[in-house]
Amino acid sequence: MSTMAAVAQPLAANLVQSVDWLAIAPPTIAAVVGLVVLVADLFVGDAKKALLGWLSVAGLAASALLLLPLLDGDRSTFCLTGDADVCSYTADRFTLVIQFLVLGGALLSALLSVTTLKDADKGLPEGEYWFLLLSSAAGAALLPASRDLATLIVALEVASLPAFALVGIRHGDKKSSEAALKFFLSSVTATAVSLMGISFVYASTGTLYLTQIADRIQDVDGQLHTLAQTGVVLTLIGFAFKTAAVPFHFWVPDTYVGAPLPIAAYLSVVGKAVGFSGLILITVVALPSYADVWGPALAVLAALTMTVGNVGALRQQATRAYSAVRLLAWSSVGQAGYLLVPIAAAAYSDDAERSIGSTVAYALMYAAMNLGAFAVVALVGRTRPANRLTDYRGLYASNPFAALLLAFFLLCLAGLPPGIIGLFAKVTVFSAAVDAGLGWLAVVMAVNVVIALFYYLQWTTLLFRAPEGEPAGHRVPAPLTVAIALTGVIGIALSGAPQLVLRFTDTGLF
Amino acid sequence: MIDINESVMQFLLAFVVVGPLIGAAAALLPAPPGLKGKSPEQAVLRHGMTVTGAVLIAAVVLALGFDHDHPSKMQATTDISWIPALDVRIHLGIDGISLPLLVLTALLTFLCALYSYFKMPAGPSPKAFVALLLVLESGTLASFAVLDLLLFFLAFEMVLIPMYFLIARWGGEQRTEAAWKFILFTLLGSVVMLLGLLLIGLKAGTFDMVALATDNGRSLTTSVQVIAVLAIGIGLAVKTPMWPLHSWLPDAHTAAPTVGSVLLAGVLLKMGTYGFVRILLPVAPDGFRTFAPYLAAFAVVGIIYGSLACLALAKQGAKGDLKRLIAYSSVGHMGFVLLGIATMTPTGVNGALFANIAHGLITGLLFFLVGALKDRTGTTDLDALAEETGAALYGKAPRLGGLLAFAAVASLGLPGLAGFWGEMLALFGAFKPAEDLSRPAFLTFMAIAAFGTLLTAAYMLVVVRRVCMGAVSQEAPRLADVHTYEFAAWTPLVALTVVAGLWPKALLGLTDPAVQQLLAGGTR
Amino acid sequence: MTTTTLAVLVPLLPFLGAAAGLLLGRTAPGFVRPLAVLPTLAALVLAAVIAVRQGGDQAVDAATELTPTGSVPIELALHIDGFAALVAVLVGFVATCVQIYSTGYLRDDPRYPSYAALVALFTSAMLLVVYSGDLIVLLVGWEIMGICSYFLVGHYWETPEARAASIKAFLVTKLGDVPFLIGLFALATDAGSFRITTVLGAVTHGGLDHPTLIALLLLAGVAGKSAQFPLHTWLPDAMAGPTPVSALIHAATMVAAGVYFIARLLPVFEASQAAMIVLAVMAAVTMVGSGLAALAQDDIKRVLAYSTIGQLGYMTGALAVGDRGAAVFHLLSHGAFKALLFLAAGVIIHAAGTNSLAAMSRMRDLRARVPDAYWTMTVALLALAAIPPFSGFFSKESVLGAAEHVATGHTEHAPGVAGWTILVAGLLTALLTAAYAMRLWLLAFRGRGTEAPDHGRQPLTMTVVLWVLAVPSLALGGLAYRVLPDWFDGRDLAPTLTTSVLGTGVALVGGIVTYGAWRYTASVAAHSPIGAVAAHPEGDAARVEAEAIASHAPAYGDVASAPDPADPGRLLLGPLHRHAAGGFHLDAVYTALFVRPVQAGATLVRFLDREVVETYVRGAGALPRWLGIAVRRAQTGNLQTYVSALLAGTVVLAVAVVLVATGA
Amino acid sequence: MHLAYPAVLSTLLFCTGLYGVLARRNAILVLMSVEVMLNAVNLNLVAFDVWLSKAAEETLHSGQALTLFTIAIAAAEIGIGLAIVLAVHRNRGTADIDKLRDTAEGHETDGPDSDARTAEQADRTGKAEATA
Repeated sequence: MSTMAAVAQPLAANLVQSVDWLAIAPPTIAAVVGLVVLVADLFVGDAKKALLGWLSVAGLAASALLLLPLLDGDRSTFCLTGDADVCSYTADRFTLVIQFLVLGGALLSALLSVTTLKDADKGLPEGEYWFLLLSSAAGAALLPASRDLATLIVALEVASLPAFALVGIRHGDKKSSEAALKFFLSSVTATAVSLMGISFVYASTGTLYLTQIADRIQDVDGQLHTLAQTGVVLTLIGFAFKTAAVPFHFWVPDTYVGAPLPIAAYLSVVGKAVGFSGLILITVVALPSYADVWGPALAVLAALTMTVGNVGALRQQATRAYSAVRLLAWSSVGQAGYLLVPIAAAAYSDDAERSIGSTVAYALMYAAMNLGAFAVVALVGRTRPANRLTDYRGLYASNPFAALLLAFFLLCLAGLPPGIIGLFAKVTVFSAAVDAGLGWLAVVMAVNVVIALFYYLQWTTLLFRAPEGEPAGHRVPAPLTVAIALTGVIGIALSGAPQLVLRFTDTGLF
Repeated sequence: MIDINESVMQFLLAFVVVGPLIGAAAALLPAPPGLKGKSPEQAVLRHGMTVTGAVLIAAVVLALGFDHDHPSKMQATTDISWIPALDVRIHLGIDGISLPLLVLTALLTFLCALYSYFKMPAGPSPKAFVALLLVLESGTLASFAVLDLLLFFLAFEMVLIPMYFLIARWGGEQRTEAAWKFILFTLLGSVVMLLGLLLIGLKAGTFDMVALATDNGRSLTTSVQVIAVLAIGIGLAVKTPMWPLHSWLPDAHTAAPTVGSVLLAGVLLKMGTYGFVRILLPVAPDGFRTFAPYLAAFAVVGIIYGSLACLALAKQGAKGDLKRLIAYSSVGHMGFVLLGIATMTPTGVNGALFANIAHGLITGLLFFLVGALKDRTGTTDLDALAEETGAALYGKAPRLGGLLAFAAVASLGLPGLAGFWGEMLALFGAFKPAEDLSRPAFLTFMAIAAFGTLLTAAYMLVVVRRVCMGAVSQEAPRLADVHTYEFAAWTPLVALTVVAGLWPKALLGLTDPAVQQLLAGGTR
Repeated sequence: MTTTTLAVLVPLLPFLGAAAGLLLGRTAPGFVRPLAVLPTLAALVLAAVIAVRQGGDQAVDAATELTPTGSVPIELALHIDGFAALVAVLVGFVATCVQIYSTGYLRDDPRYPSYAALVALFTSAMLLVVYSGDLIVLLVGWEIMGICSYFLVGHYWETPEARAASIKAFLVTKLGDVPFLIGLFALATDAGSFRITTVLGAVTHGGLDHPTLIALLLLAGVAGKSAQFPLHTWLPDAMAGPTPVSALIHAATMVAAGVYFIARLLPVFEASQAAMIVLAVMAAVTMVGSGLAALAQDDIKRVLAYSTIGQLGYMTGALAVGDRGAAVFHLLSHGAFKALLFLAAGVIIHAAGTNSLAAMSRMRDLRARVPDAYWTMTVALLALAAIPPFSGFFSKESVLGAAEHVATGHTEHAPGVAGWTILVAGLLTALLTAAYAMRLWLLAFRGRGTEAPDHGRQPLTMTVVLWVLAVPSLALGGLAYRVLPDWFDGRDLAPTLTTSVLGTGVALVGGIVTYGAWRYTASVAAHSPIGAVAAHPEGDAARVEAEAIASHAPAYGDVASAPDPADPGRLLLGPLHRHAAGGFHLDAVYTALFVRPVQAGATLVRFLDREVVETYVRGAGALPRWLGIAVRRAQTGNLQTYVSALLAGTVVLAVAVVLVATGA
Repeated sequence: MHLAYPAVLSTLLFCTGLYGVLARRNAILVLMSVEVMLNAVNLNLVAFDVWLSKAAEETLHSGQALTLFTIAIAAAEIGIGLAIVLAVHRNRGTADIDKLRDTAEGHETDGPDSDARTAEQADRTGKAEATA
């Protein structure tokens, strides 16, 4: 991120690039606060390490608040001196919503991390932890705004590299380092493949700017045509990996189980947001003319992903260690399938932005509910670190509110009332698929909703069953309460007025 | 009858739909100081009774305030936008078709609350029981009062979770598998229905039922209508249940507690058939016309299949469970309803709606009685009850035996009781179906269905013979006869069955104009 | 009070009486007896007043809409012509007699309140059928009668015969009612209304497009209800119910409803020649078959049951030849003397402690024990055998006269062949009727052997009713045959010379032959003891009868016949006796035709449901489970497999996309 | 020089890197092969940039800019990759990828130590709670 700041110094008078500081404020603030935390860590004694935590949370909150002034109109910066409308960074409605999702997700993960760090008391290095989290958040916030492949790849890497470190941050733990290695190697391979794809696309179009690619890729001549097509597919791989689409999902369960819980939550929400926003930028912005190429590919990927995700979650034994986190991992793979459906539908329907809107709406709902679920899992994990599903038996007796809210979150993810927002989010995805004429995909999704309900409801019934043995009293620390309460309020508010989230389905995003 | 101004009617309807939800939330809270009652359980059960009672009173006042001269006009309508993005509007309203179902649901739920106030089903906390019951009531009432396709889907799904928990937590043996089969089967059906609803909503441009009904499928191409009817039809058929998709019903009924069975049979099955009449008939008539013969065929097979399954269960030594038998009889009765709808004639649809209400009353009563029998003898297994000559309920508990005989006779469709008019009109509709449906096919369906009534009579009377009659030995222990609270819960059902039987105009007067307009495409 | 309000009150009063009886049966037992008898009595009086007011001229018509149905509305309609008025009087009269008789018959039976209420409900249903002007309202009354007969036949539900007979009675009548309903639909669709007047109007203008089919469908329902040939097997078994029930339902009223219905809608049947011929053949077969069967029965009530089927055959025969006046005339007279026969049989069973004729023929001077029953039964048997001057003679002669009238060429109403079949069958049945009447009389009252047990005098209420019923059996025919035509549609009911001489002669021959056979076999009776007597003779009549019915099958091995060599019937029938006793094995035919296929279907459905449908559902459940196991097994934990899967996926995707883009 | 030579070379390099990732046991060698793949992409980018700038009149040389970025990213990746491999080696005593099977799905029984680990962490949080 520091390289970005260096470029801003004026090299020569006429080469001064007017930088719209307000537009790039959110990612920059996150990065700067990250640096401040890294430096402050040296001076802060062990006693006041918690201060770093609250500083990072404040930093994230500030960068989220900075989105508000950008709401009025589309602003873009780092544009070409030649023609001003080809820019690297645009803060349009799509960017703002994804940045809000990313920063909100990071904020909630930070709240979970505060408790985890306090419980680990010196088991985890606070300074590095917060620095890595903030820098990953900054990278993730940068990605939706980037409008050229270079910034896109850099943002992707800035979001991913700190994540590898965060996954492996528990030094003594074998599982953590193993998970980190798996995540690292898979991700790096995917990025290499993606870069190869970008090089082919660059070869066939001669530019990296998405809008220019969109124009030039249409009139690619003869033998470059197959090169362009392979380039398109290979580029998609990197981002499909990040959203954990099927052939690239193997890392998800191992990583989430190995990683500390807040990081698993962070990856499941922000990691996926990075993935599908990258996919949207490439497919809808960069390559609308190749819709018949990436349309069916994404549709097949979506169908496979949701089926494998749900079916994988179906067979979890409730007695294995970390089975709760593993179930949430598989469920996040399944949910990624639902996220991909509208993108695939965008290829077929005439109004691509409407169907993209339903991905965004679904992602917002998914983020809130998933983080809520992770918060409650973190809460239970504090007294029963093995986090088996059987540990949730009779949670209602010991902690009624947490149990009720977890039930609400799970039913929202399943898409059944009382989770009304979950239901309507799924309805928008269904309607995007039906509108695009992808009947078979809608039917596959219908079957998946039923399979998903099985394990979500199995867990919910477990909560309300009579607890054997005396119910362990869960004392809920402050940050966890805030996190659970926040996600709960968001869920219930959205259930009351789904329009707040669903309005993205009928407004122009780009 | 009595005229109430429109805004009060609107409030009443809104209260009927939302009231139980608020009640459910209140049920979870600890009892307020004033209404402590003897114990928290008793307080919460009383709370359940008061809320369902209030909803029943509101429903009855709605019925009285309803303008009986124009039942085809949508009354007590509220129409506020909720989700403009999906074009979902909270559009409530009742007409001749939905009013009887609304009142029936309110009545049955109140009777269930009354019954469980005195006889709490075995299982954990009654607080959760009352909350779930109220959410279930709100879901069912919403499904009848709502006039927006997506809200209908929302209500359709709102009943799944409460009924799942009612079966899984308070049910009898094998309750978990039965609950799973119930919820997964119905959910698959309802999600497929969602696809159909979306197809119609997107192609026609609006989700509003009234607008779609007046448009009568003119803006939908026939191929779209066919796909939509197929998708929605499957979802509704699972819920009805239509023959091949029925296998969840017997398990759910055998495992559900008495109150659960009454509500499942009395109310939840009606949502499916109501969906056929309110959505498929007016909105996609051409699509429905292509499927009408197949629907009628499946319905008729359902009648014969249900009756034969009951006969197999009622046979000596077949170890048949009485609740399972009544569940299969519901498959049979619902077959008549579907046959009535498939004829696409005012007579047939009137018959279907009447049979709906009648089945709700009679099967509700039957399940109450079988539940009482299970409480007294501890089993509903026919062979255990009736050793070899019969359980001689006439001797051991004459009033209970008499009521069981009355319910069985009403269920087999004795004219003069509610069961007859629905089936008769359905058959009469099938005798002369809509003009472009093949007459010979429907004549054979009618003949087979009429033969089905004979089979229904056969197994019902075999049940009466094996349960009520029998060589009673003098020293046989007399069972406790009907208690007062049981009488309180059952007399409304008995009375309504007789009144509906002797004075069918009470219901048909309401539904006929509405159905005429619905089938004529809302032009009148 | 206009005639319409009176007419509405006639079915309403017994209904209210029944409802009151059911509700406060157990709480206020004191009221039960008056509540049973008074409403029926009031209904009788009102029916008589209406009959007088109507007097056979213009039919009383009134209707209000019961309910809209979407196509053909159903009206609560009244249509009282001469037939309706008189049949209503008969129903009221017999019902009152039975209610009074039942107070004595079921004196200390705990279930009397529900019994009385059901009989009252039955009476109101029958009156509804008689007065109703709308076919569907008629069907309502029709089926309520069926269900009341089910409950009343099942009154002694402790005995296995009663349990089986009640369900059989209802199912066989319901089997008939299914085509009946379809026939009503066809009528309503062609005529455009369920009103009888409109239907008859439509028939006169030739509105029915295929009357034969409609007539045959309606005929099935009538055959079921009036126990005619194909669907009559339920009536003999229904004798397992109490005797007053048999007297009311299975002699005078319900079984007559079918005949009354055809009489009401005769033009519909006359519209198709084929239907009339089928009706005639059905009547003929019924008459002759039941006559033979009656001769072979051992249970006194089963003899009377088969006799009822035979007499109903006469009535349908009269309808087959197009003379509904004769049919209703025979219906009225038969209603009176058959009810008397049943009630007297009840008294005899109570006195003798058994219902088996073989046992009674071994009791000496049983007639001294029950003198009232003896004399009234003799009168009734003479009326049954159509010996002049008893009422049976006049009504049966009017039927034979009508048949002879058509047979000799006046075929405007019915084909000649129908006339001939009815005439021949009628005469043959007259012979058989006289035979089994004589046999019953001889075996019951001319028994030899041990002294008949003496259980004191019969209750007064029962004996009074017998004498009240004896009056019409004796006098109705003689007085009424001149007066009745102006109630009916005017055709002369006087007995014609040829048929009366032939009929009476044949009857006398039948009687004398049976007497001869009895003289011959009576000597054998002395040394072949047989018979079982009820356990509690001192109990009330109902208890004695219940035990008699229950003990007949174990004692004699068969509920119908008894291995009694001294039985003249056995001698007369010879080889035919075994088949006749078992009702010509029609039950076995029905079991093979209907019951066994349905049970096979039931087992098939159970197999289908458990194996086929369940396997689909369980299979659908298992598929995700197998996929789940496969997916989890793919998660080996080895990084190399993950990355290779990733790259393999990439390659597959790239190749597929390139192929799709170039190919498509 | 015709464009085909560098393109073919980079594809070959990419495939060797790929082979290295898939076949090698030792984590460090896998890291090296990933670097080879990234360098193959760099070569590709530079080659295309030169080929394109020859054709187009004025160009932004974005290909070479992206190469710079990729090199920076590769450096960062190697940093973190080696750190992770070191951690794995310290925890497990070996860097052999095939041994890393703890978090596998089918892994039925959990290692005893992981329970010990979680149990010990449980009481610490219990203590922490008590003190808070």
